[in-house]
Amino acid sequence: MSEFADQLLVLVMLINFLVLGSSRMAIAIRAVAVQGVVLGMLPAIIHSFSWHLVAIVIGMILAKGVFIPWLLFGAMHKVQIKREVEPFIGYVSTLLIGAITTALAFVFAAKLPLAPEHQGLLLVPASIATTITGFLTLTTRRKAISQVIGYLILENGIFIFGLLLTSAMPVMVEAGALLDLLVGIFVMGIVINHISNEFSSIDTSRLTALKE
Amino acid sequence: MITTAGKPADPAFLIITGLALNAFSGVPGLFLKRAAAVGQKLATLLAVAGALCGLAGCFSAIASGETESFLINWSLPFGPCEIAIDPLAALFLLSVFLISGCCAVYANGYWPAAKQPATSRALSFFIGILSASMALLIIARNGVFFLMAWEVMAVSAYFAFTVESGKVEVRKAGMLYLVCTHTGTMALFVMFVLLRNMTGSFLLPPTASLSPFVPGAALVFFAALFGFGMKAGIMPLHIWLPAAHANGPSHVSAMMSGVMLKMGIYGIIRIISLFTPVPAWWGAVVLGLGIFSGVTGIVSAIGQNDIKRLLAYSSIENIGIITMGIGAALIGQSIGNQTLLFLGMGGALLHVLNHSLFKSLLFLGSGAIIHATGTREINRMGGLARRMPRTAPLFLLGAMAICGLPPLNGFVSEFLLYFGFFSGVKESTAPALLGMGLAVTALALIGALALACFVKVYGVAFLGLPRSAEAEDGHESPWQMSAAMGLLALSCLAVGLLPRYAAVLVQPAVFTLFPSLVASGSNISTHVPLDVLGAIGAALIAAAAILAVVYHRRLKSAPQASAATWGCGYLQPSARIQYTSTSFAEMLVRLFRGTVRPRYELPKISGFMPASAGFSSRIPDTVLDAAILPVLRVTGIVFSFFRRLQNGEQNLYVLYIFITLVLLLVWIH
Amino acid sequence: MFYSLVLLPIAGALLAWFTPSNRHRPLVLPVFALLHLTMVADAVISPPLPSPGGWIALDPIGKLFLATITLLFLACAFYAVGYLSYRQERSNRVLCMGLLVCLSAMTLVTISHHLGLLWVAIETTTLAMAPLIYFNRNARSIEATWKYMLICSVGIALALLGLFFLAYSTIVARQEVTLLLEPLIASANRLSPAWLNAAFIFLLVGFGTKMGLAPLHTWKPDAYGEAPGLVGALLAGGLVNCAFLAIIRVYQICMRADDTAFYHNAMIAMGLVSMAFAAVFVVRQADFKRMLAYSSVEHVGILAVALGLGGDALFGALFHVINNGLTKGVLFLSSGNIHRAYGSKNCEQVKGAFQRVPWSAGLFLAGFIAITGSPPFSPFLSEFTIISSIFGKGEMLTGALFLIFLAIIFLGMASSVLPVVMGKTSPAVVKSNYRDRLLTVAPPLFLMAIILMLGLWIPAPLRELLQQSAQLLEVRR
Amino acid sequence: MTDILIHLLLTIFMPPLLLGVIGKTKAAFAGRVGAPFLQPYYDLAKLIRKGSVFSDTTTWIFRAGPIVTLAATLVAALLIPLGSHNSPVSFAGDMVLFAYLFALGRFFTTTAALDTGSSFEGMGAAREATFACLAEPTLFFTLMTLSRLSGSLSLTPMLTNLTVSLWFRAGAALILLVGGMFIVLLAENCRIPFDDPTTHLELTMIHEVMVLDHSGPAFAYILYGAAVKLFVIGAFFIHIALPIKTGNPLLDWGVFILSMLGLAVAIGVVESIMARLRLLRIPQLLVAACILSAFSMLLILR
Repeated sequence: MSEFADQLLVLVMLINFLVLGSSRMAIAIRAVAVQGVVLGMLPAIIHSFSWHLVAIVIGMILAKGVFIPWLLFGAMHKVQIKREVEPFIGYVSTLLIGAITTALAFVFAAKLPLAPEHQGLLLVPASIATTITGFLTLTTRRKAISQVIGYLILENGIFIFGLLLTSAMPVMVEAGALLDLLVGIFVMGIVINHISNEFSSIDTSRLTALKE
Repeated sequence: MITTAGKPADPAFLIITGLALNAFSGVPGLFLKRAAAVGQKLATLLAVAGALCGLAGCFSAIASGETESFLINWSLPFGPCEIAIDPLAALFLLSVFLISGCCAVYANGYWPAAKQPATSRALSFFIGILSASMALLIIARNGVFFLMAWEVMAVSAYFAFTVESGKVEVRKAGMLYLVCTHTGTMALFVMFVLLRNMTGSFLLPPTASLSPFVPGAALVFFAALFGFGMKAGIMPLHIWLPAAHANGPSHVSAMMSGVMLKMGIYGIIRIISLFTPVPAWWGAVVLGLGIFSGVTGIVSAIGQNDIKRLLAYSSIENIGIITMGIGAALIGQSIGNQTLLFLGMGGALLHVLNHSLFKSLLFLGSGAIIHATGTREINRMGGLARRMPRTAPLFLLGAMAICGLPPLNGFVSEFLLYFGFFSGVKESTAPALLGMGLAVTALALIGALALACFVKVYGVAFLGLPRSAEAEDGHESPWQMSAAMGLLALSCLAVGLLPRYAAVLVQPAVFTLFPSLVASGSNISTHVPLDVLGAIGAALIAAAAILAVVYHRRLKSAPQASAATWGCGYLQPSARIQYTSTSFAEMLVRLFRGTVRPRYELPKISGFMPASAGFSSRIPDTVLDAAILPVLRVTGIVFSFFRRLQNGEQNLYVLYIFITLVLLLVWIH
Repeated sequence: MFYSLVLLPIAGALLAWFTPSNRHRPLVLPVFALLHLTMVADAVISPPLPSPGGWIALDPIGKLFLATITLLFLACAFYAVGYLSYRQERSNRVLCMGLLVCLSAMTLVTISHHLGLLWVAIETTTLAMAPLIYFNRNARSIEATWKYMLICSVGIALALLGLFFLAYSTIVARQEVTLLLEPLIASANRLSPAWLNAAFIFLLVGFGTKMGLAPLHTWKPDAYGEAPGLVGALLAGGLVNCAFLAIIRVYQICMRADDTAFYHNAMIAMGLVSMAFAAVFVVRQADFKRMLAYSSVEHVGILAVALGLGGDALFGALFHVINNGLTKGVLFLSSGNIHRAYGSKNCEQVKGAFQRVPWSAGLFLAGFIAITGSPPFSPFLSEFTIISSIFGKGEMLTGALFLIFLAIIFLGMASSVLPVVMGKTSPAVVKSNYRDRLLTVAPPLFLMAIILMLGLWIPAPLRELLQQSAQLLEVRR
Repeated sequence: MTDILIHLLLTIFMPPLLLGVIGKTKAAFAGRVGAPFLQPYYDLAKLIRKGSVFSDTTTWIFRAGPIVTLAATLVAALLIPLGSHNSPVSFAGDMVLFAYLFALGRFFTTTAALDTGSSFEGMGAAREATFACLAEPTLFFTLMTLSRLSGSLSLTPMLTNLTVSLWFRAGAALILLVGGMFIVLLAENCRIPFDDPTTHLELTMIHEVMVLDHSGPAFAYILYGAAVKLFVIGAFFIHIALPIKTGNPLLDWGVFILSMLGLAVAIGVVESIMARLRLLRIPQLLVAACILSAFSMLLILR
C-alpha cells in the first residue's frame, strides 16, 4: 500500500511545481483542486478502515476538490483576472528555488529522528516540500487568488504531516480543524470579493495603503 | 492601616495630617464647577492648614532628633512597607510644607479662579497632589512605595506646569520633561532592584549598613546619580529643566525649582547614607559633577533673557553647589577630615533649605513681574521698582540671598561650604587637596558670576526706565502674592541673621546621615563661629543704618534738586539706549562662549537708506542642542530606515514569518 | 457548567442574529456579557470539576485569563451599545454576532486543556474577528482584514503543524499519543527532544503570529488601526491574551523537558525583538490607533520576556496579562471616541481632544500613563516586578535593552498622545457633533478604575490566584 | 585695647591720605607741584556739605548704593589685621566674609548705577561685574595659599604669620603671589592700568562711570569708600609683600604706616609710567593674575 501512497505523494510534489511554474490562474486552481483530492484519498490508503476515516476522506474531497475551486473560480471570473502578471520573482526562478527546496526537504527529512515505522516513507519530505512551496507562492505572487492558492498548498503540506498521526488525533479536533480551515478559506473568498469591489482589482500589491 | 497609631501631638501624626490635607486640598474644587473661586479659597485654606500642621510636625521631629517608623500593611507583592520620619526627612519636609503653603496663598493673586476657572481647578488639584507626593516619597522607606510616590510627583508636576497646554512651547517643554523624568525613573527602577539584590528586601536598609565595595554597589551609586540627578537637574542631565521652569505658572515653577529638584538631592543623600563610608572616588565624582553644574549652570544663566529660564539655570547652579557640598563631605568622610564632613554635608543641607527659600521667592517674584507686564523677556522690562514698590525690595532680597551676600541666608550656607573646603585645603594631601582647591575656586567663580547675573536681572527689570509699553503699564500685584513673597523673604533674613538656629535645624540631619559623628561630641556650631557671623550681619545692618541716618541728615541740610539722568551730553536719551539684559551679559557670554554658544541673528544691512532691521540673540542649551537633539535626529533617521520593513507588502510579511521560523530552527540546530 | 460558559454566548449570538431591529440588537451584548460575568464569577470562586477525559478544566491560569476576558468584554459590550447607537446607518448584525462568538471561543480557549481543542478555539476567534475588522467597509478596512486573515491563517496553520510535531514527539518516544495537557506535562521529559523543539518553534511562531510578536506582528497595526475601537480593545486585550495563553500551555509542557535553556532564550529573544520593533515604529507614528497597535506589540514582547525569564517574572507576566488587557481596553475605547469626534486618527489633525471630548481625552491620557508603567496604576506593578526580576537574575544586558526600549517607546508614545490630548484644535479640522456620552465613557472609566485599584491594592484572592498560577509555570524538579 | 583703637583710627582717618600720596607722586612724575597731601580730606568735607541732584529715574536703591557699599567696606576693615597687630574682629572663616563683603559692595554699586537708566552707567556696571568674576578666583587662590602656609582659617593668623624668613624659603611662590595680588589690588581699586580714577571720560571707565550721577554727600561716601577699600586691600597686600616685624608694637604701627605710604607711592609710580589698557586686554591681565596665584598655590602645596 505504501508504494501507492508514495506515488501519490510524488504526484503532489509535481503539482507543487505546476503551481509554481504556471502563470495561468485557472491551471493553478485546478492543480490545487487535484492536489486536494489526492490528499483526500491518501488517508484511505494508509490507514485501515474506520468511519472516522470515511468522514475525513469525504470531507476533504468535497471541500478541497469541489467547494474551494468553485469559490476561487467564482472570484476569478468576477474580477476578470486570468493570469499572474508580474510576480516578485520570475517563474523560472521560483521553479528553481522550488526544486532546490524540495531536494533540501529530502535531505532534511532523512536526518529527522522518525519513528521506525515511518522510516523511508515519502510523507515527511513531501510535507516539508509542500509547505515550503506554499510559502514560496505566498511570498512571490501578487494576486490575492494566488495567495489563497499558496495558503492552500501550505495547508496541504501540513495535512500530509498530519497523516502520520491520524490515529492520534481525536475526530472532534480533526473535524474542527478541517472546518476552521474551510471557513478560513471561505472568509478569504469573501474578502477577495470585497477587495475586487473596492479596488476593481485583486492585485495585493495595490493593498499597500497601510504601512509603517 | 498604620499599625502603630500616633498621638495627636506626634510629629508623624502632624506630618501625615499635613500631607493628607495637602493631597486633598484641590479635591473640593473639582466638584465646585460653578464656584471656582470658592474652590480655590478652600484649597488655599486646606493647603495652609496642611502646611502649618506639617511644619509643626517637622520642627518637633527635628527637635526630638529621633526616628519614628511605622509599618504599613499593604497588599502589594513587594514585602512590607515602611514609612519613617527622621530629622533628615523632616528637614526636606520643611521646605515642602513651607513652599507649598506659600504657593497656595500666592495662587489666589496670581492665578485667580475668577479669571481662569478651569485651569485654576486643575492647578490647585495637581499642586496639592504634587506636594503630598513629595512629602510621601520623603517618608517612604520601601523602594516600590518610594517609586510610586516619585512617579506621582513627576506626573502631577507635569500636569501642573502644563495647564496652559494650548501653547506650543508649553507642550514642548512638557514633552521634554516627561521623557526625561521617565528615563530617570527607569534608572531608579534599576537602582532599587539592585539594592534589593543586596539586601534581599525592598525596604531601605538602616543607615550605614551596606558595604560600598561589594559588586553592584557602584552600579547602585551610578544609577542613583543618574536617576536622581535627572530630577535634581545636575548637568548634563538638566536638559528638561529650563524649558519646564520657564513655561509653567510661576508658583508651579517655584514648587518645582524650590522643592521638587531637592527630591533628587534627597534621593542621592539617602541612598549614599545607606552605605558604610564610601570610597573617595564616589565623593570625587559627586564633587566633579557639582563643580561642573555649578559653573556651567551660572554661565548659561547669565546669557538668558527670559527671566524664568535664567532662574532655572541658576537653579542648576545651586544644585551644583549643593552637590559640591555632598561630594566634599564624602571625600571628608573617606580621608577622615571631620570638619569637611560636617560642613560639607551641613552646608549642602542648609543650602537645600536656603535655595528653596530664595529660589521660590525669586520665582514668585518673576511671577509678579509677569503678572504685571505679561512678558518674561527681561529686555522688555525696566522701571518696575517704581511701579511695584512691594515686589521690588522683596525680589532684591531674594537676589542678594542667591548671590550669597551677607547678611542673608545664602551667605550662611556658602560660608559653611567654604569653611569646609578651606579646612580640606588646609589639612589634606594631594588628590583631596586638589579637589578642595578646585571647589573653592569654583565656588568663588560661581559667586562672582551669580552676582553679575542677578545684578543684571534686578537692574534691568526693576531699575531704569521701562523699555516697553507693557513695562510702562506694570502694576503692583495683589496682596496675596506679596504676602507669600514677604514670608519667604523674612525667612531668608532670619536664617541669615540667626545662623545658629538654622544650624540647629540641619544638625540632627547630619547626625542621622553619619551616626558615628554623634560620638564626636562636636556639632556645626563648634566648628564654625556662627554666632559671630550673625553678629557681624547685625553689625553690618547697624553700620548701614547709621550711615543712612547721617546721609539723611546731610541731605536735609543742603539743597536738593532733581533732573534727568545725565546723558553725557546726549540730548535726547530714550529708554531704548539703556543697557539691556543682552548687552549687560555680552562680555561674560563672550568670555565663556566655548560653553554657552550664543546664536546671533544679525540684521542684513545693505544699500543706502536700509530699512529698519532687528538683531536678536539667543543662548540655546548647549547639552540639549549640541548633543541630545542631534543624537535623536540621527536615531530618527535610522528608525525611518527600519520602518521600511513594514511597507504594506503582504508578501514580505509572509516572508518574515518564514525567516523567523528558519532562524529559530537554525538556532536550535 | 463548562458547556454553558461556552454555549451561553453562542445562544446570545443566535439571538442577536435573529433580532430584527438594528436599534435593539446591541442590547443583547450587555445582557449576555453580564450573564457571562456572573457565571464566570461563579466558576472562578468554585471551579467545576474537570470534564471526563480532562479536556476541559479551569486551572488558576485559566481563571485569570477568563476573568480578564469577561471583564473586558463587559466593558466592550456596554460600549458597543453606545457606539452602535451612533452608527445606526450600518447593520450591526454581524458585529453583534461576531462579538459573542468571539467571546464563546475565547472562553473555550481559557478552559480547554486539550491543545487541539485550544487550537480550534483560537482559530475560531481569528475567523470571528475578521468581519468585525471590516465593520467600516472601506478600502482601508478591507485591506486590513485581508492582511489579518492571511497572516493569521498562515500563523495558525504553522501552529497546527507544531501541534502535529508535538503529537509526533509522543509517537517517537513511544508514549501515549495525546494532546492533552496534563499527560504531556507528565511525560515531557521523556518526549523526543528534537520534535519537541520543533514543536515549540512552530507553536511559538504560530501562536506568536496571533499574539503579535515581532516580526510576526505585521497584521496588527493594520487591523487595530482600521477596526472600530471596541474591536481593537477585544483584539488587544482578548485575542492577544488567548494566544499568549496558548503559548503558556506549550511552555508548561516544554518547561518539564530536560534542557529548557533554548525555550527561555528563544522567548526572551522574541520578546526583545518585539520591543525593538515597537520602539522603532512607535516613534513618529502619525496614526494614534496604529501607535496603540505597536504598544500592543511592545507589551506582548514584555510578556514574552517575562515568561522566558521565569521565576519571579512569572508573577509579573501573569499580572501583566490582566493589566495590559484592561489598559488596552481603556486606550482603544477612548481612542475610538476621539477618532469619532474628529473623523480622523491622524495626529496631525487630531489635536486638543480635551476640548471636544474631555472625558475620553482624559481617559486616553490616563491610559497612556498607565500603559507606560507609571504608578499608581497596576501596569507599573507588573512591569516593575518583571524589571526587578530581570535585574535580580543579573541579566544586565537584557535589562538594559528592556529599559532602553521602554524609554524609546515612552518617548514615541508621549510625542503622539500628548498633542492629541492637550494641544489646540486647529480650525481647519471638521467640526463634529460627537460628544462624550455615558455609554461610551463609562466602560473605559470602569476599566480605568479597576486598573487604579489594582495599582494600589491587590485583593488577597487575586494575589493568591496569581501565585498559584505562577507556581504552575514554575519548574519543579 | 590700644591696638584696636589705633586700628580704628587708622582705618577711619588714613585712607584719604593714600589718595593724596598717589596724587602727589603722579604730580611729581609730571613735574607739577600737585595738590596738597590732604586734598582728598578737603574734597570729602566739601562734598558732604554740598547739595544733591537726583535723576528722576532713580529709586531708593540709588541712595542706598553708596551707604551699603561704605558700610560693607568698613566692616571688612575690621577683619583685616594691620601690620603685625591682630584685627579687632577675628574668627575662623572671616576671610570668606571679607571677600563677600566686597561682593556686597559691588552688588550695590552696580545696581545703583543701573538705577539711573543711563547707558554709560549700565556699561560700567557690566564691566565691573564681569571683571570681578575674573578677579575673585585670584583672591581665593591667595587665601588658600595663605591658609595652607599658616595652617589657619582666619585672616589674622594667616597674614600675621607671614615673615621675612618665609621669603627666603618660598620666595618664588611669594613673588608670584605678590604679582597676582598686586594686579587684583589695582583692578579692585580701579587704578591704572584698569581704570583711570581721574578722568571722567565715559567710554573708557569702569568704576568712575558708575558714579556719574551721584552727587553731594553720596559722592563723598563713594570717594571715601573707595579710599577705605584701597586701604584695606593695600593692608592685605602689604602683609604678603613686606612681612616685616620688629616685635615692638608701636614700632610695628610705624612700619605699617610707612609701608602703606610706600604702597601708595608705588601705585602712583605705576599710574605715572603706564597707560590705561585697552578694555579687551583687561580680562587677559586678570586671567594672568589668576594663573600666577594658582601657580604660586601649586608651588606652596606641592
